[in-house]
Amino acid sequence: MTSTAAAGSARKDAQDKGSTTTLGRALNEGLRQAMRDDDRVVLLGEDIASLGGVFRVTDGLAVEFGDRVVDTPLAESGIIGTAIGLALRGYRPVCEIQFDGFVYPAFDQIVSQLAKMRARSRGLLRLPVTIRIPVGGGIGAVEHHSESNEAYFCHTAGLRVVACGHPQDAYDMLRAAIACDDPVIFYEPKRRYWDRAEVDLGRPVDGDTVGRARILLEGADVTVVAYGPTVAVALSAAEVAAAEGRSLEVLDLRSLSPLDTTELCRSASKTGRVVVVHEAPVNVGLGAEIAATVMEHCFYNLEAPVERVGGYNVPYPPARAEGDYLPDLDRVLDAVDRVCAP
Amino acid sequence: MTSTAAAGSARKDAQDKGSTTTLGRALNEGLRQAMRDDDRVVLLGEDIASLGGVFRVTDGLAVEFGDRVVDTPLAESGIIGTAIGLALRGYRPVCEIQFDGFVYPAFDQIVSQLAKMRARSRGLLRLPVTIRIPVGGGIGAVEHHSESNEAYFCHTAGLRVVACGHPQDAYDMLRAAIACDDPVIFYEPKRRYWDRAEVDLGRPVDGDTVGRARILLEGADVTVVAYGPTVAVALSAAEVAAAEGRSLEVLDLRSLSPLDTTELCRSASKTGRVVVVHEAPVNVGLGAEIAATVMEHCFYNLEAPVERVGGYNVPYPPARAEGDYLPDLDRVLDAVDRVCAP
Amino acid sequence: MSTNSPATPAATHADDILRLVDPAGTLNEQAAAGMLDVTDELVRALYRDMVLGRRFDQEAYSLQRQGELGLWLMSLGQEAAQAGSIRALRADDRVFPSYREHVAALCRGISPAELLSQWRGASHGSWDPERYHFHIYSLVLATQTLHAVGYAMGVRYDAGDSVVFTYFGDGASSQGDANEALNWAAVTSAPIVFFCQNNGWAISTPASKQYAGPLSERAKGFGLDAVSVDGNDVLAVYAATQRMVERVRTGGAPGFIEAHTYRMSGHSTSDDPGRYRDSAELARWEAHDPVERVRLLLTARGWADEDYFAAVASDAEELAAQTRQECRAIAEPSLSDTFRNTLCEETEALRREREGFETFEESFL
Amino acid sequence: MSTNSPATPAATHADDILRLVDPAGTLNEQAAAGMLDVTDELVRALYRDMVLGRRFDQEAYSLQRQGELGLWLMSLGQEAAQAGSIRALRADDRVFPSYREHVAALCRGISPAELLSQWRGASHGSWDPERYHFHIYSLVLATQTLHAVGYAMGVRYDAGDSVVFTYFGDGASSQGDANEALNWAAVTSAPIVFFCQNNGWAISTPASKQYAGPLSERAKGFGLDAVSVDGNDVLAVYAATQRMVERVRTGGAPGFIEAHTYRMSGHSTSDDPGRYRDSAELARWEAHDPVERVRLLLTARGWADEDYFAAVASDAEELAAQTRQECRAIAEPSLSDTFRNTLCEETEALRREREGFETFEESFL
Ligand SMILES: Cc1ncc(C[n+]2csc(CCOP(=O)(O)OP(=O)(O)O)c2C)c(N)n1
Ligand SMILES: Cc1ncc(C[n+]2csc(CCOP(=O)(O)OP(=O)(O)O)c2C)c(N)n1
Ligand SMILES: [Mg+2]
Ligand SMILES: [Mg+2]
Repeated sequence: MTSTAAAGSARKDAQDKGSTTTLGRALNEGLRQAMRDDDRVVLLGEDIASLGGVFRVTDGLAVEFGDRVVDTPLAESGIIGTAIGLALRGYRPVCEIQFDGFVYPAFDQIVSQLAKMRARSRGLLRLPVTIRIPVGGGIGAVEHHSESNEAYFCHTAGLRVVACGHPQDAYDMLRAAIACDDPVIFYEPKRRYWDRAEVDLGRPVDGDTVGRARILLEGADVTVVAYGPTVAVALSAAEVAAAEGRSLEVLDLRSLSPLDTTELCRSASKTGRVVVVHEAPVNVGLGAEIAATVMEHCFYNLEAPVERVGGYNVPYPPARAEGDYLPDLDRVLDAVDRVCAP
Repeated sequence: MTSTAAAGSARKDAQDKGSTTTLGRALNEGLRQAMRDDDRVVLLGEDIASLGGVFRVTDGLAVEFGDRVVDTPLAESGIIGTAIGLALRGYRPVCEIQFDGFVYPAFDQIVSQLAKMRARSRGLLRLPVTIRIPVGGGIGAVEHHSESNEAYFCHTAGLRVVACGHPQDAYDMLRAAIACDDPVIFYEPKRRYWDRAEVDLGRPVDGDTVGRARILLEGADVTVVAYGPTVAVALSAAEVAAAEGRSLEVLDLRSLSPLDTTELCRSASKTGRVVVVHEAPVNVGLGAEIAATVMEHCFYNLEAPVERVGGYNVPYPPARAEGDYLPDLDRVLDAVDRVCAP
Repeated sequence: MSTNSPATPAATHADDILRLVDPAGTLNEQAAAGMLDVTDELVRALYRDMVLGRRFDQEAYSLQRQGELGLWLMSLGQEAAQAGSIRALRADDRVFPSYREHVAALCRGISPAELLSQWRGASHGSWDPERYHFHIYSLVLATQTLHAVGYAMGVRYDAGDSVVFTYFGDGASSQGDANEALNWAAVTSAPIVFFCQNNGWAISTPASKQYAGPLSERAKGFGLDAVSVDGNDVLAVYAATQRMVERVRTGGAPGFIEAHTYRMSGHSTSDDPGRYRDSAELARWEAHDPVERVRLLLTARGWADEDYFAAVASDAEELAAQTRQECRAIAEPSLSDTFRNTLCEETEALRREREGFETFEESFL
Repeated sequence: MSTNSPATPAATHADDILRLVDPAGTLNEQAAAGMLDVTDELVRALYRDMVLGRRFDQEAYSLQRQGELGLWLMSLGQEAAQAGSIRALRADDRVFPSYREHVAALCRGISPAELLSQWRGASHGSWDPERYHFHIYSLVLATQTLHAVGYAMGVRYDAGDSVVFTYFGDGASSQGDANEALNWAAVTSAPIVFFCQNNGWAISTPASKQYAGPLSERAKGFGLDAVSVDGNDVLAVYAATQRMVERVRTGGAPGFIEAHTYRMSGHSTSDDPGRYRDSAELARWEAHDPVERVRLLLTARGWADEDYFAAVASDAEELAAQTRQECRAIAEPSLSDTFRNTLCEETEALRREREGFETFEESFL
C-alpha cells in the first residue's frame, strides 16, 4: 500500500533528518501558501505577529503579509467573534488559540454563533473560519496547557473537526481546512510539532485530507483507531505487536467530525476487533462515538467489545504525573490483548 | 415494584390533578426548603427575584429570603464566577441559567474553574455550586431556547450532572444537589414544568436520588434508557408497546455523570436489548457513552446493537419543525422494532 | 420598587444628554443649528417611519395573541431611537442588530414576512443580510457586537468607506462580549459605531442593577468617542448619529451613542411586567412619547396637516393588513432544509441521516 | 518596534500618577505628608521584602534552567508593586492572585516549596488558601477577578470587615471576565479592590495593542474609584493601597489601582523577548528599578547602614538555599491522588478506574 509505505518512510525520515520538515514548519508553510494564494486569508491570534506564536507556527508571516497577521487583544471570545465578522465581510480568517485550555472563553462564539450561523441564515451565509488549536499533553506543561477537548466540538453540529498526526498531513490538511467554506476546528498535536518527515510542499489543495480517514498500516488482527498525537503511539504499538506476531491495522481518523464511517467500518469489519486511542477523558469522549458507531454497523462482525484507551476521567494531572495519565504503548498493547482474548 | 407503582400512580395523578404539584412548583418548594434549612444557600440568576425567574421556579423566594435571592447583571460568566467566589467563602450558591442556550458564555468558568478547582487545590477546596438549567425543546421557542447540552458537561471531569424527569424527583434531586459538596449541573426538563404529580414535600435529603438510576417500569424485552424530558416519552412508548405485547423496561438515569453503570448493565444484561432516548444530537452524545458502556460490560448478553434515538446532527431547527426533530413515541417504537428484529 | 427604577424621563434631559425637541414638540433651534438642517421633509419622513413601525409592532403583537406567532418582542416606545439612527446611516453602512430593531429593519426595506418568520417559528433568521446590509437578529446577547467589530476590520482592510453600526441593550452591556467589543474597536480603530438603546430594563432587571455609571462614560473609559442622547427625540438621535457616523467615516475613533429610551411594553409577549414595575413609571414615560412630540412639532410648524396625518395612518393600516396576510403565508419550515443548510456541502453522514428521516416520515403518509 | 512600546518610564511620573519616591531615592515629603507616615521600620521592611522576593525569583529561574522546574514566570521588576500592595492589607484580607505574584505570596508566608510545586509539575496549586488568605494561582486569565467579586459578596453577607484584593495584568484586562468583574463589583458595591500590575506587556503584545485608554479611566467608567500609581515606587503603592483598602473597608465603593511597572524578564523561561522588544526599552526601565531607589532612600536618610544591607543580603542567600533544598524535596505527584481529589467523595466509577490504573501500574513492578 502506498499509504503504508509513506508512513513507514516518514518514520524512517524522522531518524535521518535529511531534507525533512517538522510538523510545526509544515503548518507554517501551509499558512504561507494559503496566504499567498488568497489575499482574503488573514490570521488572528495572541502573539502571532512579531513573536510568531508561542509555538512559532506563524513565524515570519507578519514580515511577509504585514497587517494580515493580527496580534489581537487578549480575549478569545473576541478572536472568534471578530473572525465571524471578517468572514461575513468575505475574509477567510485563521485563528490561533494559544493553548487548548484557553478556547473555552470563546465557546459561546464557536458553538452558538460560528457553528449555527449558516443554518440560522438558511444557507445564505458562509463562515470559512479555521480555528487552530495546539492540543494535548506530553510536553510537561502547567495546567490548561495539555487538554484534549475535541469531543465538545465534535458534538456540535455545524462544525468540522479535524486533527493532523504527521507533517505531510499537517500541511495538506491545513490548506484544505482554510479552503473549506465551513468552520473548521483544526487540532495540532503539540507534542508532535518537532516531529520530522519529508513533506511535499507543492501539493495542491485536497479536500479529502480533511474528510477521509486513512489506513496508515494494514493489519489483520486488530484495528487501532487514533488521531492527532496518538497516531504515533498507535504506530509504535503496531511495531511491538508485530514482533509478538500480532498484526495491527492503524487507522488515522483525520476527520473527527464528521467521522469517516465507511473507512472505520470497513476496517472494523475486517479485523473484528477495535481499540480506540485518544488523550481526552474516555467518558462521553470521541471513543464512545466510535464504539457506538462500530457496534451499530459491524455488530455481527465484532469478536470483542470495542476497547477505549484514553485519559482517565479526572482533570488533567500535574505534569509529573502525566506519563501515567496519557495512553501509551503499554496501555494500547494491554487493550489489544483484551480484545484478542476477551 | 414500589418504583413502578410510584411511577404509575404519579401518571394517574397527572390526570386527576387532585392534591398534585407541578414539576416547577416542586423545584420551587425544594429551593425554599433548602434555604430554610441552611442560610448559606443563596440564589443567583437573571430575573429571579421580583419576577421569580422566567419559569417562576424562584417565585416568592425573594419575599421570604430577601437579599439571598440575587438578580444579577446580565452575564453568565459573572454568575458562575461569582458563585465560585461565594462557595469559597462558605456559601452554597444555586445559579439559574435562564435558558440552556445561554450557558455557553459561562463555559470557561464551569469547565476550567468550577470543575477543576478541587483537584487543583489537591482536595482542599469544596465547591458546592448547583447550576440549574432549564433544558430541551418542545415548547415552541425561538432559537437557543431548546438546547440539550448535557454531553459537554458529562465529558467534563469534576462535575456531577443530573436531570430530573418528574415532580417528586425534581424536589428530591434538587435538595440532594444543593446538599452535595461537589458542583452539580442540574437539568430541568422545561416542557415538563407543568407536569403534575403527588409530591411528598417532607422527604429528607437523599443523596441516592442524584446518584442512582431508577427503574420506572419493569420489563423483559427491551431496556429503554431515558432522562429528563424523554422519561415521559419512554413511559408512553412502553404503554403502547405493552398493548402490542412487548414488554419494555424503562430506566430513568437521573445521574448523567457519573452514570449508574450497575443499574444500567443489570437491566441491559437482563433484556439484551437497549434503546437510548435523548433530545441532544446523537453524535458524541450521552447515548454514545451508554452504548459503549453497555457493549463493554454486557457484550455477550446483547442480542442487538444499542440503538440511539436522539436529535439529529444539525442545529436545533425552527420551532415549527421541532416535532420532526425531537425523539417521539414513533421513533422510539421504531428503534424498539429494530433491536427486536435486528 | 422605586429603588429599582431606571433613569427617569427627567434624566433624559439632563445637561449632558442631547435633546432637540422636547415632549411638547418645541424645537431647540439653537441646539439644532450647529448640528442639523431641520427640514419639513426630514421630520415628516421620520414621523412616517415611526408611525409605520409602531403600527407594525402592534400588529405583530396581535398576531402573537391570535396564535400566529410563537413570541413577539415589542419595540413600542423605541421608535425614535431606531428610526432616528438608521435613517442617519448610508444604505450600505452595515448594521448588526440585536433582536428588537423592527423599526430600523422596516426602514431598511425588510418585509413583514421576513421580520415575522423567526417569531412564527418558521426560521431562525430569514432575510438576506447582504441585500439589506442588515445582519439577521442575534438572540444571544452582545455576541453581535464582536461580529460588527470584525466586519469593520474587514471594511478597513478593503479601504471601504462604509461604517458598521451595531445595536445592543442596557442589559447586554454587562456581557463580556460587549466589553471586549468596545475595547477591540478602540484598539483597532475600526470604523464602527455602537448604539445602545438603554430602555431602562432587561426583562425585569432595572438599569440600576445592571451598571453603576452611565454607559457612555464606560465607553469613554475604553477610549471611544461617546455621547448621550434623548432616545425618544428622533431629531436628536438622527443628528447625533449622523455626526458620529460621519466622524467615523472620515477616520475618527470608533463611536458610542447611548440613547435613553423606554420599553413601553413588557419584554415580550411571554412577559408580565406587572410583576416588577409600577404603572406610575409607565405613566411618566407616556408623557415622553417619541411619536407624539414629532406630531406636535409638525403641526406647530405647519409642516403637516390633517390630510397628511390621515395618509400616514392609512399607510400604516395598509402595512398592518399586509403584515397579517404575509404572516399567514409564511412557508412552513422543513427539517430537510436544516440538514442541507448545516454545512456548505451536505456531508455523507448528513445525507444519510436526512434520507433516513425522510423515509421515516414518509412511512406515516 | 517603537510604535508598539508600552508606557515609558517617563509616563509613570505623569501628574495623575502617584509617586512618592523618585528613582534617585528622593522622597516627596509634601505628597507623602497627606498619605503616609514614612517610618524607617516601614521602609526597611519593604526593602527586605523586595530583596528577598527578587532573590527567590532569581533562584527559581536558575532552578528552571537546571531542569528542576518545568517553567517559571519571573517577577523581576515588579517587587514594589507586589510588596507595596500586599503589605498594605490586613492579614485576613483575602487575596485572589493571578500567577506572577511570588513576592506577594512570600510576604503572606507561603513557602518556597509551596510556590514552586506548581511550576515543577508536582501540583496545580499547593498551598492552603484558607491558611494564607491567599487563593491558589489562576492560569486562565482574569477568571480570578470574578471569584474575588463573589467572595467579596460573601464578606458582605457575613457583615465581615475584610476587603478582597485581586491581582491581574494589562493583558488580562481585555478578557470579558475582567470587565464583567468590574461591572459586577460596581453594581453590588462589594468590598473589593482590583490591582492591575500593568507591566507593559502580555507576552509579546505591548500595552498599546491591548487597550486604548488608561485602564484606570476604564475602571472609573464602570463606576469604581480608581487611581494610578508608579508601580516601581513601593511607598506610593503602599500608600495608595492602604488608602483605597481602608476606604473600601469602611463602606466606600469598590476600588481599582493601576500600578505602572515593567516586566524586566521575558514572559517566562520559555519566552524569548528578544523577538519582540528592544534592549533600549529595557535599559530605560533599568534606571527605574524599584529596589534601588529604596536603598538610596534608606542610605540617604541613614535609616540603614551597610550592616543592615549585608544582613538582608544574607537572609536572601539563606532563602535561596532553602528554596533550592525545598524544591528538590517536593514530593512527586501521584495520579491516584488526582482520582481522589476530583470530587469530594470518590465515586464508584472513579474508584474502579483508579484501582484499574493502580493494578496496571503494579503489573510493571
Ligand atoms: C447570553 C444571554 N443570556 C440571557 C438571555 C435571555 N434574555 C433575552 S433578552 C434579555 C434582556 C435583555 O435586555 P437588554 O439588553 O436591555 O435589551 P432589551 O430586551 O431591553 O431590548 C435576557 C436576559 C439571552 N438572550 N442571552
Ligand atoms: C484565557 C487565556 N488566554 C491565553 C493565555 C496565555 N497567556 C498566559 S500569560 C499571557 C499574557 C498575560 O499578560 P498580562 O495579563 O499582562 O500578565 P503578565 O504576564 O504581564 O503578568 C497569555 C496570553 C491564558 N493564560 N489565558
Ligand atoms: Mg433594555
Ligand atoms: Mg502584563
